Amino acid sequence: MTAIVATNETILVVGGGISGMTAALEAAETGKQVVLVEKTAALGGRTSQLYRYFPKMCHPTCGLEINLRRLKANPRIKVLTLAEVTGITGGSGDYTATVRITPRYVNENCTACGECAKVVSTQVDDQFNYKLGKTKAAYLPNAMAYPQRYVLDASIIGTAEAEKAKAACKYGAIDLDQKEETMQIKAGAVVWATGWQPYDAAKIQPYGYGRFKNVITSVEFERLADPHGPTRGKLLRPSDGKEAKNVAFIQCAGSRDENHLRHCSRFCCMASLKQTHYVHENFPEDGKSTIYYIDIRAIDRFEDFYQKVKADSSVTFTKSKVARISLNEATGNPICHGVDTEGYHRYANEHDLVVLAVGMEPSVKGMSIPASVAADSSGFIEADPLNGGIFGAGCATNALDVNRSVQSATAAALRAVQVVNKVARAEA
Amino acid sequence: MSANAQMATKYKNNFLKEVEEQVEMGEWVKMCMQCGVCSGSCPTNFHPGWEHPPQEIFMMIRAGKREEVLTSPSMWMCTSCYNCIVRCPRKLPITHIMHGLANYAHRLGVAPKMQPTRSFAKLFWNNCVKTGRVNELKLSVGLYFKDGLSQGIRNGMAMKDVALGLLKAKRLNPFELFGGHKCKDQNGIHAMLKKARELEEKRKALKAAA
Amino acid sequence: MSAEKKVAAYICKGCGLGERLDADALVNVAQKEGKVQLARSHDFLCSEEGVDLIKSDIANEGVTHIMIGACSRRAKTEAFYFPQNAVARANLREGVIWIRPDTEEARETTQEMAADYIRMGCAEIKAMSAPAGNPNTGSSRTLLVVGGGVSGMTAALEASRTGYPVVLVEKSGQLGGWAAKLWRRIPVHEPFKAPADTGVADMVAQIQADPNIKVYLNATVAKTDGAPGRFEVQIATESGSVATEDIGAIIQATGAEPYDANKLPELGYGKSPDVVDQAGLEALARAANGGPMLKPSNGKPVKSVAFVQCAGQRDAGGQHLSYCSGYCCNASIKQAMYFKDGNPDVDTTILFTDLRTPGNGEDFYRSAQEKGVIFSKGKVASVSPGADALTVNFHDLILDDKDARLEVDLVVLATGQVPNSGVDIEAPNKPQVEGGAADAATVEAKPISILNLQYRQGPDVPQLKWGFTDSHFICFPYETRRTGIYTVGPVRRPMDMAQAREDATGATLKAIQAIENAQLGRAAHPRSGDLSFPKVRLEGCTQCKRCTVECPFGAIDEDERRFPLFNESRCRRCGTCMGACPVRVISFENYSVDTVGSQIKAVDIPDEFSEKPRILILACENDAYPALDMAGMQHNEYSAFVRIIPVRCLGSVNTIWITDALNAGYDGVMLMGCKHGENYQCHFVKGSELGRYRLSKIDDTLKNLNLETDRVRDLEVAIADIEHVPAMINQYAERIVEIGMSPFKSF
Amino acid sequence: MAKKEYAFYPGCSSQRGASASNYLTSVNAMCKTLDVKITEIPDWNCCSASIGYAEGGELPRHVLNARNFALAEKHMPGQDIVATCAACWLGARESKERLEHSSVLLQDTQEALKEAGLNIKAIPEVRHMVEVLIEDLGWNALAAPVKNPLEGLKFAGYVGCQTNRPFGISGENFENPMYLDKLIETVGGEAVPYDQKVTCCGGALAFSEPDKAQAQIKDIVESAYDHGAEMIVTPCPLCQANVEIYQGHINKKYGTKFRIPVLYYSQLMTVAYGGSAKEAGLDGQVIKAPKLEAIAGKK
Repeated sequence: MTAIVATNETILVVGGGISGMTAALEAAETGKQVVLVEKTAALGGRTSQLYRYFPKMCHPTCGLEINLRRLKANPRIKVLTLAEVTGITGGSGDYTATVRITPRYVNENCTACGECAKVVSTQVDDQFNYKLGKTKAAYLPNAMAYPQRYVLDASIIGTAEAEKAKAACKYGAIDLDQKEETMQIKAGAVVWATGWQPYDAAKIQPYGYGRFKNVITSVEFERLADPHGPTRGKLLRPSDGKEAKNVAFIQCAGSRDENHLRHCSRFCCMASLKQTHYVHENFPEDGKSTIYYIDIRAIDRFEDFYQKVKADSSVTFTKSKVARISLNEATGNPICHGVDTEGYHRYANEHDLVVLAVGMEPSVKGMSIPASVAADSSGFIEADPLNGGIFGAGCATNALDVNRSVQSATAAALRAVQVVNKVARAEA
Repeated sequence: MSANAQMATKYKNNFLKEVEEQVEMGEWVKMCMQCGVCSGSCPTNFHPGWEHPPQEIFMMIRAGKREEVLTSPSMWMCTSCYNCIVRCPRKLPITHIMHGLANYAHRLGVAPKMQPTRSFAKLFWNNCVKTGRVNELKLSVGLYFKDGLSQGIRNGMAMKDVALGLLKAKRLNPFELFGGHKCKDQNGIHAMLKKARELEEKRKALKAAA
Repeated sequence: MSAEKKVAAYICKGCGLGERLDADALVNVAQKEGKVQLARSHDFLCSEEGVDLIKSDIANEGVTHIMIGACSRRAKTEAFYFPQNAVARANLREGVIWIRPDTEEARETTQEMAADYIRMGCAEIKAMSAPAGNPNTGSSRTLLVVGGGVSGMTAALEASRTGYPVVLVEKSGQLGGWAAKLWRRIPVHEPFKAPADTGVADMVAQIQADPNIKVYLNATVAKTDGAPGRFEVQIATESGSVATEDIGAIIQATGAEPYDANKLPELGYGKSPDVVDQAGLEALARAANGGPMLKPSNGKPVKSVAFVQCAGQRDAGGQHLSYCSGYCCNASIKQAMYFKDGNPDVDTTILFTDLRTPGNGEDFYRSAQEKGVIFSKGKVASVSPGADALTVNFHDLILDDKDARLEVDLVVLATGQVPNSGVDIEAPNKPQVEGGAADAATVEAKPISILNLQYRQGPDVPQLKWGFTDSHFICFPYETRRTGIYTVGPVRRPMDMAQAREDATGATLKAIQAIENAQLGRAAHPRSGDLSFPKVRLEGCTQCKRCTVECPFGAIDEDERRFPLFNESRCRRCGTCMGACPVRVISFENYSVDTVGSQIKAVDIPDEFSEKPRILILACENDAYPALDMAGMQHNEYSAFVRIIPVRCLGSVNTIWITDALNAGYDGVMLMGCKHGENYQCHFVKGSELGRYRLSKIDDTLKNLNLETDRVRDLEVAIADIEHVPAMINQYAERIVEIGMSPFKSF
Repeated sequence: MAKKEYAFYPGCSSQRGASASNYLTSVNAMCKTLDVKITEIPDWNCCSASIGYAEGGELPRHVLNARNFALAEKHMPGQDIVATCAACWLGARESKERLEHSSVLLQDTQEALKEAGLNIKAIPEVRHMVEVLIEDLGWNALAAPVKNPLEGLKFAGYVGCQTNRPFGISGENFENPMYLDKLIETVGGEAVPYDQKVTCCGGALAFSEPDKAQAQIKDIVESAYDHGAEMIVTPCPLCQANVEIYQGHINKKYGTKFRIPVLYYSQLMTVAYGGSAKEAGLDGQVIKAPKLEAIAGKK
């Protein structure tokens, strides 16, 4: 059994992405006790799956490294992975959360030596790479994974594969008898930082995601560009592994659309502008990017980044929402059909690859927050006094970029600190 | 003063307002955000003769380009395929707006005179309301002869093979020319439609007067 | 715990180390060469049993210093957590066996590599001690908030709510700032459809009622001295009185001014009273007080209005602001609603090039359309005042009509924000950027300092582009280069009220954190919690001022005798001062010229004829070192001739390390640091840049030593370079073979 | 008693001697096999189709459909209206939707209906025959009567516009609806994937702007051929007619040699259910479908 010491002066942070980690670290570095609960097997969330950040073109893993170092150095934070909050009872200053922990089948003894992966042959979808590739059924979630411990995929439990893995581990780290467990955690305040999910691109029917292999999403494109990704950082398209030199970026794929997401997801324009760099970087001679957009939302200082991309002759901007995509069956190339609305010019442009700048949907949407929390029509958590000691942070509260998510998470940490300080004062 | 001039005067060049009040679904025009998805979705988009796609028409309405919009053949290019409607991110009923604009231009008598779809639409309506049911033969014949007798014969000859094929398949009945299918209560239908038209005109006039 | 230093080395045999390496030999190396008092090996050192062994040695054998030869210092941190002891890690797994082929031929060089790392680890641990924390702490828990607008009021209220006293300084006679001049604000709650109450009056009332918040109106900060936890701030009021407050941390919320519309005569500003900026329209709306808005020229109700977006903004031409202020689209929508909500017959047109209403602003945009606000994508060329109306001439981009015109009663220019950031302390050093505050700073009156910091490096917080004080970091938006001083609101980035409030709340947490850390003598971000701090041996100091000039955080002042005066609570522990010091008198307890220098010297240098060159790599621990680690995890092989030492920052690299290495017979030195320049990725902002500048002078040294310039190579390495780094190393190793072995081996 | 009963709205094209008369023939046969009772709405009138907009205006169009609602409700209370023609279905559904959402429109409609001695109490559900088959009967019921599976025959399921957009069949995808392919497979045929499944045939523009419509039809037929289809199947009378009867013109204009039969789903089902060529209305093909006739000839 996992044991957690928590009191009503503890802050419970739900979600171990950049917002949750930030909220946890900031609160802990202010001297508070924190329990950080993450659904997947490792911390880092969606930002850890990005190759670069706009506008600096730096790597998200760089900030993750710092945050992980902060975390490793801070005994005030207790991290639970493969854990989900299934219920919250009580009120501000006195919550009890029920947390369900899914077995990892690997215990703290794991040294991440990788011997188990060597002997297991079953392959499973690589979730970290948005299923663009496969991974062994005994795997380290990613190169920066914290905790740095392997996971056995549940699908091999009870098979000879699992036994092989167990036999290969010299350190007694594989525990096939692990069962799902449930625990209660006390907390004075809760920071809800469950982040976002990419809008399901298959629902945007005219773009043929799922029907056309060379139509992918922006989050998948990040994995192609990343050296840790399925193509080791080369922009190779899914249908035939050909270099994707002529890439289309379709903005508002699901966002600003009453058939899909009503809100503007804010980050996608910048993400596509950033991704044109990947094309340019990979193919400095003959890379070509086309951005199909309604409005380029390069807000505040980001305008500068937009102007720089605009000055790049390999990037074309077309003010148009692409009407539909068809397929050139002979080449596998997707063809974008539409009208450039600035002066009405029709086009049918063939590209090697189409990247859908998919919108941001709050993860809280469709998932019941086990407490009464106000949400807006898009499913984002609204700041509301009725939420008591539960505070939204990051993309659970709005469509935000990383920078603003971190601000939001830091603010949420303060609100949580206010609650536990009040508890402390009352108890003193 | 022509109906057209009257309306133009009444709305003092506020064409958007005129469209909002007088055109079916016209109140949606202001909601367009100029993404262009409708324009790219239109199947007749790639054919010549299509001057202004829907999104551009909507912008022209906002810009007060009354004459250019109402006399445009563009609205008459609609095949009612509804692609624009299902794709519009703002859920504008674009097909109906285009129909409404065509209808309005037609009502004001400013729609392009030789526009074939306009003629056909008129023929179709008259054909179907006359007896309550469409008489396909009369409709076709009417279409061929819309530009006079000799052109009609030429048109008819050009379509001869099609007609023969249908005739052989018993999907064209020459006797339809003399009577054909009809509703029993034609008088009721006529009275009902007359009333409907009166009511509609009254409502639109009220709006214009306001 | 024993006060005496006792060093123990532990060699792990797990994870294949035992099979690939001769562990007994390594224990021997630790004992004989590393000269540790205790050396042991263990089959599985990170296991409970292994860790207990170490703990027992601490308890029973009096071990104080621990050298662990196992996996990377980034791995198994929970197991090897000995906060009371000095700990060094020799990276035998990711750094040796995982990057070398498991072949018989490779065995010898692999073992040599491991042995060197053991020597280095032993040398390092002997040169360090467990840090005890900065004794020069402060005890003030009061927050100073400079600026009484929405950002400042939010910070004050939030801090008070958290239990910290606040001093709020506002230069004008009342609280509220620009927000107090608004008629309504952009909505922040569902359904995002109509302008909302600003809430400013409520905030002002709350502040006035809060005994924890002391407000100075008509006041400015005359002088700020000290460091986090012990700032001494003088507050001058208009009346001439000066008060002194003890302050723990500072929040600068000095806001922004509208961009001066007088610079836009082509848009009619100044030519007609009916051309106003957004602030002007708010004034009209407040005057109308819910009634019809009146034309300034003749007092008649406005029947038509045009909003010109990006007026003087997003100007790539360099004449005006080049950035987007972010909030103006929503603000114009709100202002158009002022008209439409009162009288739907008023024609309102918003002329824009890209409409920017992120998030649920999209609902606000839709709501405006529903209300009949017309949106036209167009570039406005000019506004010409006529007898009765204004003509807006624009290029309608959708209809591609270059001569589109609009006749209106009133024109509103959305001119955006210019930050009030005080003195640009770096202005003389950097080329003046186009437009904006920087121009204002040089061309117009010299700006007045806001904080009047008594810092060696200048009176205000350093600025980024265009006068904004924002952090450059994406992951760490609150990091300014002045510890314990946080800037919030539009002074650091253009923003609206909602964002400013969120921003101020977050910054308040950071300020409180700074207070707490300063009290405990600990470092702030990014080495938060670090108890080490720079110590200077003043008797050796030559007063060269390099440390005071180079410190990226302005932590070091000069005392009356012109010796460096360290303000430890301002320090971020990057070690740039240590790297800069030519006489090597600055050090940290666990990181010093000696801890690294002794490692360099500990490496066994084979002779000239061995065909085994030695290459020293000094790698930034934040990016390059993790990249090397992950290359190891991927089993990306690289040369066995390299010896890697992590450094806190390239800025901390003292050139003596390089000259010592070359003198000792190393054949090459690679420096791996973060990207510098405009898009720097250095976590200490200027560290890698300063380090590089320093190292650019190394060529002279090489020439003096009669060595090829290729013997030292400076490389930019990012954390994602897991494929590149091994390739860089291997190429360099090949290059060294080409140049030949160092002639200094035999000395 | 029949399994299901509906108020049937055949539409003008399905009348005897009209362009989709063979559709009706096969629908009758199919319904008989499936034990579905369809009763014609007495004295039903034209829906005025989509093209009715120009002359008809708004209210008169809805009033025409409202008359059918009133008649159905009067004579067959409680029964859903089922239409076989895509345009009839769409027109009626649109009117139903608008009348139910606008009290003003409904009030005016009632006033006009009064002139014909009618009045609306409740507007019945308006269904397409395909909806009835899939939703009310279900795939199992559709597969059960298959006697002569259309094995080895390759069909291009041409869905077109108006049974697909804007309402569509529940659960379907506008860009790639699968119900027609599934119907083909249910009766033993093979549905070939091709990329013009939902392309517009030009609709009424086939009459007024033949060049434009025929260019679209060419794309549809060509793609069906290129992807190996032997026949095209559709749920819409205008689609059927446009795609079938202009192939000769297209051949002349583009130098193609198209001659692909275009059928209704109901014809396939009738044949598969063991019906004769006549029962399936195969004699109504302008381009004959000998392969289907061959199966229909089997005993």
